[in-house]
Amino acid sequence: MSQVVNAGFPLLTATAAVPALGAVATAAVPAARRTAAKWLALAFSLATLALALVVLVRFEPGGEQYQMAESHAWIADFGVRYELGVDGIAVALIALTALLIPFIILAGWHDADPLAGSDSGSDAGRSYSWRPTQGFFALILMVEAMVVISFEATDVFLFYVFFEAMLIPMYFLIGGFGDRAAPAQFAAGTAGGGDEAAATQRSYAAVKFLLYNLAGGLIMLAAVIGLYAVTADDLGQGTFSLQQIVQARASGDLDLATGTERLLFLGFFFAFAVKAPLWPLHTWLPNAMGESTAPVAVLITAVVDKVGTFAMLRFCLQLFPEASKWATPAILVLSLISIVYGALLAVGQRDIKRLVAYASISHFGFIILGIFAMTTQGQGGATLYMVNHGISTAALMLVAGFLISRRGSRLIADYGGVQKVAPVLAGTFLIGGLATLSLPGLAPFVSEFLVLVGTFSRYPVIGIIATFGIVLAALYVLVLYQRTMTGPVKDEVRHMPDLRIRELVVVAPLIALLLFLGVYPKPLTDIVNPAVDHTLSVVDRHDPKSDVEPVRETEAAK
Amino acid sequence: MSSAATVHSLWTTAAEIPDKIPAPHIEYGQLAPTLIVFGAALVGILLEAFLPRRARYHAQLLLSLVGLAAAFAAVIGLAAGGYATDKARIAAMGAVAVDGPALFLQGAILLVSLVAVFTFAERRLDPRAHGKRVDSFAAQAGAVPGGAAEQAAVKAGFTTTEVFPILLFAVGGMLVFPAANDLLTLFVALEVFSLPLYVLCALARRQRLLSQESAVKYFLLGAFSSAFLLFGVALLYGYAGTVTYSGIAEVVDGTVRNVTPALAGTMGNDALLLIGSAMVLVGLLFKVGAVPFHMWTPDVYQGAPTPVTGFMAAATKVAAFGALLRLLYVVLPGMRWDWRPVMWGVAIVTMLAGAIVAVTQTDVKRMLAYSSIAHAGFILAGVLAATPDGVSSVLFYLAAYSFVTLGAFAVVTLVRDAGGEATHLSKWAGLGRRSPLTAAVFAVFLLAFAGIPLTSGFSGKFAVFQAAAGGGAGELVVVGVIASAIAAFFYIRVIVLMFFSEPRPEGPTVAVPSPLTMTAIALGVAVTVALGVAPQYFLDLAGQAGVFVR
Amino acid sequence: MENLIGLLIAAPLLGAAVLLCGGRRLDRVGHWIGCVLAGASFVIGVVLFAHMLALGGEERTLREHLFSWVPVGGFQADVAFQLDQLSMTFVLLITGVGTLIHVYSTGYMEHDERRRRFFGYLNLFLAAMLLLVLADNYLLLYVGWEGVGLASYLLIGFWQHKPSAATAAKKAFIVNRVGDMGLSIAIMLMFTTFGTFAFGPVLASTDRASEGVLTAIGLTLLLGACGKSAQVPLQSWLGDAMEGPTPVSALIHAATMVTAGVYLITRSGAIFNASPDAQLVVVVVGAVTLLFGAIVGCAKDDIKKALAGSTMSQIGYMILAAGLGPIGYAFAIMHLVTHGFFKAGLFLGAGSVMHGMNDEVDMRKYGGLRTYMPITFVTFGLGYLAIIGFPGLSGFFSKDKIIEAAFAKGGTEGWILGGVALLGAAITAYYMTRVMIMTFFGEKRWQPDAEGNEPHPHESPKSMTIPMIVLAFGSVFAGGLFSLNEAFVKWLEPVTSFEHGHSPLSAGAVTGATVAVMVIGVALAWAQYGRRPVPVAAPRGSLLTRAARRDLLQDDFNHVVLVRGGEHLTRSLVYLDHTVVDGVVNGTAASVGGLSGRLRKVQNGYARSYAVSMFGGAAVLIAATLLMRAV
Amino acid sequence: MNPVNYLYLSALLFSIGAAGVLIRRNAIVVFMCVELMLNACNLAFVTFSRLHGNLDGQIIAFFTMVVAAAEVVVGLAIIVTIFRSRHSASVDDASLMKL
Repeated sequence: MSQVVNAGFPLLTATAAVPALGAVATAAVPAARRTAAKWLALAFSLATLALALVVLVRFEPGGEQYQMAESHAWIADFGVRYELGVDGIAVALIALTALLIPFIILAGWHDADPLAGSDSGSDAGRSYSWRPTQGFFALILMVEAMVVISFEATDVFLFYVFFEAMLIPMYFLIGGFGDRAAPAQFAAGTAGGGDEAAATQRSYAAVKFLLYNLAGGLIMLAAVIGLYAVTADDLGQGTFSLQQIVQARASGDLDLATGTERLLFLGFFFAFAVKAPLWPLHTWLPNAMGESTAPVAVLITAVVDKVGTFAMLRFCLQLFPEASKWATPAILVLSLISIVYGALLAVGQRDIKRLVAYASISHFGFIILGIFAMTTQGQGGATLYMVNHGISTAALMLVAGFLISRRGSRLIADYGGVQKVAPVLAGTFLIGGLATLSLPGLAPFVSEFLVLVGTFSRYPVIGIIATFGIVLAALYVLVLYQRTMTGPVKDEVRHMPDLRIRELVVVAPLIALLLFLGVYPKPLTDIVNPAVDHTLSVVDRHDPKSDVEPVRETEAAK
Repeated sequence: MSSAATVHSLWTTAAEIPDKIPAPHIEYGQLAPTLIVFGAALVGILLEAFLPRRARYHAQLLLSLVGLAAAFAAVIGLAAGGYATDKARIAAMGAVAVDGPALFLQGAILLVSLVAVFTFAERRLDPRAHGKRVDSFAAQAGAVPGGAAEQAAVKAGFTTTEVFPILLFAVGGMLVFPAANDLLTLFVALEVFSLPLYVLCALARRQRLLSQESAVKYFLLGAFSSAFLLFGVALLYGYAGTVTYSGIAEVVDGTVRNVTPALAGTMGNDALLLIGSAMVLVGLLFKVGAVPFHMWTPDVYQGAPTPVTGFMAAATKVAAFGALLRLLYVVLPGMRWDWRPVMWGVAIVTMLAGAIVAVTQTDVKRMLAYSSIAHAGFILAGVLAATPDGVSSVLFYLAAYSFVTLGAFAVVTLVRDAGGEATHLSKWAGLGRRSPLTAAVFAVFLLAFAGIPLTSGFSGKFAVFQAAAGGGAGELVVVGVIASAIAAFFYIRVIVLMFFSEPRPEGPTVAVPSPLTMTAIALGVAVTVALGVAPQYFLDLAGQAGVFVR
Repeated sequence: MENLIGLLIAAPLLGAAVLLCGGRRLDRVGHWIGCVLAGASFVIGVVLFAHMLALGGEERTLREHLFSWVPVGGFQADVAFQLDQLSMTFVLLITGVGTLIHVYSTGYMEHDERRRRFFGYLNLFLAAMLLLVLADNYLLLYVGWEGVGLASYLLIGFWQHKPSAATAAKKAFIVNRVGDMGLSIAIMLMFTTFGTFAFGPVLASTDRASEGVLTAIGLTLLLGACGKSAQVPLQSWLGDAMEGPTPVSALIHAATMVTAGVYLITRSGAIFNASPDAQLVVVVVGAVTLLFGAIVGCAKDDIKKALAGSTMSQIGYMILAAGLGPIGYAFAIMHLVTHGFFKAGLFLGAGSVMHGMNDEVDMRKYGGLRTYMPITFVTFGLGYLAIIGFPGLSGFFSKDKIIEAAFAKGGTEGWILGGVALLGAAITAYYMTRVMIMTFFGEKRWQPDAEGNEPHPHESPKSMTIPMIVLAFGSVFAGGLFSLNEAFVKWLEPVTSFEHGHSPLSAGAVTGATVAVMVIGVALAWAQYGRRPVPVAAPRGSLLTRAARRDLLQDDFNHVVLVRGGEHLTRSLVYLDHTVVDGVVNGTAASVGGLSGRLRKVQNGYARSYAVSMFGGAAVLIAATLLMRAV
Repeated sequence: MNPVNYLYLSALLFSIGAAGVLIRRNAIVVFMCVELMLNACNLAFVTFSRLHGNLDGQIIAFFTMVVAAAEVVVGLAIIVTIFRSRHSASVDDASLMKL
């Protein structure tokens, strides 16, 4: 065990525990004190953010791989320890999570209020009366806690436990708190009975989400057990400690048969690919994001799904380097398909949220592409991409949510000319969109270009095909913007109010962050790079060298 | 003693004076748990006989609680006394084993029955009949349903307080079953805990036809299976010339010392051994509820009074699996290569069939019945590990599972409409909106069944699968995983129903239970979470208890 | 001095930030803020220019390194600027013309309630464009490259309530994205080839890379250039881009942004020099576009669209020149600058006309305007003379040189290119004369529009005329100034290596030819439009004319192949995703359900059948056990 | 005679009993068939006891009888109640619960 376990204040545990406590506390608030619950949740999420920032500051990029490590006995019989530790990648993602949750809470401020949406009609008011606000915010905090701890876990079992457990609160968030827009939309779509239809749609989405991910998780469970069995055979006593296994593999104490390693890898990867999601395991995402409220949708795609891609980096690659290399071609192709396919379907969507969902699928394609390109730029870019995609999608989706909450419909066709009546809303929406199409100067560009370069430098053809993604991205974003925001003003939107203060407070910081990370991503890259280098060294891949040694600046001058 | 001499002495010694017969040596201390329970049961009978009606309920309740608690204390005492580990021994002239698994399982059974007694004694749920509180048992089991006699009995406010002693008898049998160290004791114990269960099944207050039907089905099939078991015993006896586990094991391993010519003859005949053990297994697999011997389960679970169902589902499984473990690990380890493949098949079929059929169930109790079948499959996977890990993992799983089951059925008793318990799933729609707490608790149990991490279900499943993988049954793990994925579907379905669908206007109401049921449920939740979050202590317990005495 | 470079960009950027975030309270002063900051940038540019002149020809390259932008492994992108003669030229053009057009817009956009935003966008454009020309590496250039794309998107679609405008803006951005794709691939290629994408190292080490790679880089760069500079095959957006306010057309779609492609190629000269194949493609693209734009320009009745076609064609000249290599770069840039002057002037003139004509753009509804708006007429006329290459005016010098260089390419290539260039010159003269006549000569052809209010043509306010006058001066004298003992060429030489082309024809001959074809073109136009009145309703026209009106059917091609095809593809994919990919998932669930439904039938409620199953099970069990022993 | 024949007999009896359970409808008869199976077991026990020359088998036989008696008590009780409420002792009538 190379890491020094710091005996000091268990910062990482605290970072995960605070939101968990917050969840309990929020849930405990009496039903009448709804507003109190909201503020309490917000306070806890901010506290978490503070802790996350402390972690960010305390983390030394130059230091050893896993820092602020904690290690306690947990379930000796399973060879399981409560082992936490963060590398640069984890730190970045924890920061992202902690950062987004307060905005999500703010954005969802009224999503769980007992009364139905403004235009859902009276009957909707009755059947939607069951909206325990406390529950909503408690669940969000619970998800945050679980996500954070699965970013911190360096014990495969510990990670798995929370990787699976986080499905449950997510499930209730998706199934329990539908979009106020849904009824109107269905009233528009299917004549009448919209309310019921919406409810069924929603629970279908929730169940699909849960079963899909559960199936993935269970297959991973088999692999986890298999891993234990293997380690138990070779090391005498089974273990789940990531570092221990990595070291054992490096030192040759633990060498897996090729077949075994590949099977285990596939078991792990399947679960992560479902979570990420990677084509063709993506179909749960559009349903889930479409049916849930915008903040929850953000929670899914910007926070929870990141666990999948993160786990690919931390577990798939480090535990099974050989198998990872073996599977790389197939995975690259799949991610390529995701990129193009997701983008094309986004173009074809009629529903704003589903459009964003498919866009996300395309982006996850980029992330996975970057991870398995196995180059510094690729993986560094992928990590940045996780963060940036989180922020940009949050910005876009939340603004879309505000839009939807105004009109009460998710259909693109129901909008038009919003730009004239609500310029600020339209402006923020556009910026979110531009970030999504990774316009230079905004954060996502940096990561996307890094991924492309990283891929190109090893797999030129794949890199070029992936580049088509940027054209398609422009297509779906601008089409969306044109159809909703420009053109003659539709009567339904004529009296649409512009962004309110609360909503501005949500969006403005995100946009500022997008700009900052677009112009000066160095702080982030400095944190991430060492971790990426380490991963690559474990996988034992090195960046391809440039064909020619360029003339240095000095000579170039003359 | 050599056979010929025996047979001869049989006739000669019979004529002598009886006082020469050596009185059997019984270690009462080590058998205390069983004896206490049986004693309490007998006292219960006397109470029934001599106490006035109104006094009986409380007396019986007190008696059973005290008896079970005392028995549990005795188990703890024995365990503390080291009987679980180094001082493990065979008691009662080789009839009963006192060792780790036995004590662990007895402890589990006693705790479960203790909780079960709470649910038995619950009498706040049913609306008062003629101003008298009534429990979920028939006023007069003998009376024809809906007949004049029954109405009179209800009017008189009769209650079947006999259930308590009957329960105690069953518990007593269950205590012996996993500890039985010879086939005769095994058989007798089986009958001793089966017969009371048959009776209990027939005692429902509501829907008595179903209840009686379940009883008759359970009884006939049970008797049928026990006949198989007995014939198997006979064959094994014929094979080994003895019914003690150790004796048979020796013969199987061929390490037997004095081989009589007769024994030499039968020993050679493996057909006896194979067929015999197979038939004994049939008997046990029936009790376990493994496919294809499972078909009684859904009907009986559905028809029996829900408290009984809970008790049966929880305690019977523990006892039966205990006996199965002992048989396979103590008697038949020598022929592992014969029974393992067969049991593989059984385990796989059980896991899959249980999970798949449950998907389309519409009645909560039936659904739970099928889920219990699927779980039996998972446990079998652990049994098949054929390693000490396997034993301890199975013990742990049993402990975890029994409490979840008990809790789940306790919740089922709460959801009622005019016709008594509303067990049809459609009636559970929107329960989460009517009474979030109940729904949440039930959701916890369902998630535990589904094996979601941080619940006892996950720890247990993980332990069992891990043991199976360690024991070289990786394929079983894969099948198990698939089965759990399928199983997850219908647990989730219930949750969806409770939380995400509109409540029916004529939907059921959730009765407010007495502290008794509340404790039962609370205990269930507590154990579920505790074994989910911090299972280490119990795993240690099971680990220490993982060694059989021979 | 160097750290002024940052300020060049900072000033307009600040303006954009202030104006866009400032909110309504800035509405009244917003446009002045815009002008001031643009002007400030210009002043800084001039200061730097003076400083540069003071330096010797060699060390005239100023550098400023701000900070390390994206450092990941070998991938080191910096935010650093490089101001050499080439960039300087652009800086002056951009800021100068930009400032003028800012001023012009104060008048032109006076009655638009979103004027503040307009100036915000204009400033944003200036900043991005300056970043583009000042960057010292391709990635940073790419940022500016897409930045101007964004600005142009915003400005084309400025009148978003018009669906046509919104569509045009979207089209422009997406077509540009295709080009950008090329550019980004080029950057990746550079990175994998040289391990860097800073101008210095890359351009200095072209001799070390294989020609194949360089050709690939060159072609991908060209793709980028085509997108930005509206060259065939990515030219389709420019015509629609005229939906934007006229100052935008003048600044972005005539003077500056569209010439970014020329900048890119010139800047990457070293790469193209090392790859003849790439150069060949460049000249071909240039030549084709040259004709394409010219032909389209002849057919359009919309004054702005006609000018747009002309822009396309003129940039074709520049690309052609740039493709010629060292003999052409300087002239490409020179034509770029002069074109910046006179084309901006022309557009502003057109804007002034529209301003007076209730935003009427159809030239057939103009006529005889010279009396109504004399200043406009004069300035426009001067621009006209400049563009057709009337001897002594700017256009004459630059275009003449390009044609000469084209011949100098040598061989049949040279003859073909030279011929094309000459033909282009003729057509230019023709369509510009056409525009001139239809707008300012002949009798008035305008009628009351739908609301019945007759347009009252009038001269535009000072704020608009003054910039036009200034630009007119530029279009008259710039060319001559530059050509004084090849001042411009010498100025650029350190950056874009220059060598004299040796054309088979003598310089005099070329000039003569140029003038001749110009006269022919003018004459033709006069014959067709000057002598007899112009019909208000456009005649059906020849096949070519009709094709040309529709941008030579190139748009229709795009529509049918790309748009329709894309729609079909996406629609079918959506269907596929729902039925197949998702269908598999739901199918599995359904099949499990079905199996379950069938299996539960076994549970038929009859105790005896249960017993049967037990008995069967027992039998199987026993048989299996025996079998296990048997095998 | 060779005790093994008794084994065959017991096996036969057992099979007859089992067949009866599977075939007969009347609960009482079914139950009696079960009893028949138990007695088949007894026969096997005593035979083996004789074969091995130890008493265990015979003792077990006694136990079995007792158990069988107990089963009769419980079984008949249950069957009688269901008979009274349904006026039929047919096993097949008791099939309310299925699927």
